[in-house]
Amino acid sequence: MDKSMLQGLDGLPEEDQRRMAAVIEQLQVRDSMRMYNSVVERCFNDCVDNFTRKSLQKQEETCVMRCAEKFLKHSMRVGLRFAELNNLAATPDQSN
Amino acid sequence: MDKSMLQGLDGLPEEDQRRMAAVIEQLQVRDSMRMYNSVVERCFNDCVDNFTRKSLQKQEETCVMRCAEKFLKHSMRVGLRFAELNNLAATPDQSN
Amino acid sequence: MDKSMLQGLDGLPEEDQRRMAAVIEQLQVRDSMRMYNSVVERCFNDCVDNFTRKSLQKQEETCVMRCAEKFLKHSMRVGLRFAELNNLAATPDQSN
Amino acid sequence: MAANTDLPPGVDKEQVFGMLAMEMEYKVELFNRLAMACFNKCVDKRYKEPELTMGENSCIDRCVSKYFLVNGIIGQMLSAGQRPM
Amino acid sequence: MAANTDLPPGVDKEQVFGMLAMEMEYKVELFNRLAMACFNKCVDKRYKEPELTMGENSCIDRCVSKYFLVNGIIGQMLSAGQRPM
Amino acid sequence: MAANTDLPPGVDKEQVFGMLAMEMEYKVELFNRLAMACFNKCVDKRYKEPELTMGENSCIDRCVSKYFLVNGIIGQMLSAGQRPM
Repeated sequence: MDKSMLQGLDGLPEEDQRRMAAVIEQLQVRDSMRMYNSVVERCFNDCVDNFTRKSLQKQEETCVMRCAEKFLKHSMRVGLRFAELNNLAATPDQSN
Repeated sequence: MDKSMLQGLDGLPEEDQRRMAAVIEQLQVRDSMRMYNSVVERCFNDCVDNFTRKSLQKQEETCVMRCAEKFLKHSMRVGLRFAELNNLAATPDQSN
Repeated sequence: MDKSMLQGLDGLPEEDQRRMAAVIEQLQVRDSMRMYNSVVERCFNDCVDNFTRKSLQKQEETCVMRCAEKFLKHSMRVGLRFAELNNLAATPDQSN
Repeated sequence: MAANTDLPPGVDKEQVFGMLAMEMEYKVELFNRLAMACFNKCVDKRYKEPELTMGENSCIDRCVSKYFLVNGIIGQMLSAGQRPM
Repeated sequence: MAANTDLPPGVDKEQVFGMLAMEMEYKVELFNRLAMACFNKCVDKRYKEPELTMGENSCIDRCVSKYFLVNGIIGQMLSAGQRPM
Repeated sequence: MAANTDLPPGVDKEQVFGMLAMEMEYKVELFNRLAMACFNKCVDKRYKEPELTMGENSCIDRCVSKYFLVNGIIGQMLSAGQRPM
């Protein structure tokens, strides 16, 4: 979730901004949790396919670490592009 | 979401019905949002596969519009059938 | 959802424990609902593929019942293993 | 899952609200999963035209009907077994 | 979907909060679905290295752009038709 | 992600409730995704019988174990890097 989602709060009185910030923080925590759960799910599904033992094999572990690393870098890049386009769309004069 | 979900509220006093209606409206708004996000996801996934340029090609655009149109018509039809069967199931004497 | 999720509540006063228990119960109800919806979705998707009639064929019905049975047994087994590992992870001295 | 609005004296009204809200949520989710399943089973993903064909329309009607039947079978199994999920 | 914070006198503040919270939720979901779609379309699932390649990076940039365009097209269709979803 | 119930004086009780509720929600989601993943990896979708076979059962046990290990590896990576997600 990015900062650009806070736009539109400037007009509100301070107390309301605080309240809104709390709502946003809750959404962010929930969102991080989901992100965390979804990277685990994704990397498990893509990297682990052998169930003859209950411990991870070396190459599964390597795969999981690269997968998570890539996933996070991907999320950050998408976040940057998303914020740019989202800000663009939020500027009324350029919205069409 | 359809009207038939409101059944069972008739017994409540007016103020409670209003409160319940507010809960329902919130669910409906959230549901429309999800529906909107899911039609976009679906039509993007089914229609866009070329990433050599950052703008949409003509045939991708056509595909997206047909896809969204079909998706909405599908949702409406499912909604009608759903309501019929849901009402049937809610009539106690015919529920077995 | 299993009992082991209740750990960490012991330190709270009784009234707060009750409040927390209510939150947990709500999560459990919502979770059962989702589980129910997801077993229906899964077994429908895996077992029903013929849409020339609007009633279920005998072998579809058999497939659905076995699927649901397996799904529930699977969930219970996963629940047991999950609780074991979750309790292990929650014991601070053994967490590394 | 039917809501009971004829309350016996001691029952908390908040609980009833909670149950009704849960039931709505349940039906919304049922609808969404059903709609997704029937779209996948019935609609041609090449999107050659914006209209649903006759074949797609009757497939959808049967699909909704069958989804409800599956829902009912599994519901009965669960309430018969009284298994907690 | 733009939030209006210049309230006309009679409008309930709680409703505005509700709408703002909804809009956040909408954007979080949009972001999550977009991220998932672009990961599927652009990233090599063999994970030979922990870095995104140049090809993957430019695919991601174009993917985000195209997703927004699809979002816009469908948004216009819906608001033009005024169809309730 | 461990909840701390020994509160230092200034800490808001509401926040603790919020955190505990979040942690429950996190575990419910972890459980659901894990269960789905292991069903997909381990259970034969032809449903020839209503019982889990011995092979399926031991696959499930190992699958849950491996899922926890993956969860742990990624958790360590994230807390080591201190990257905000």
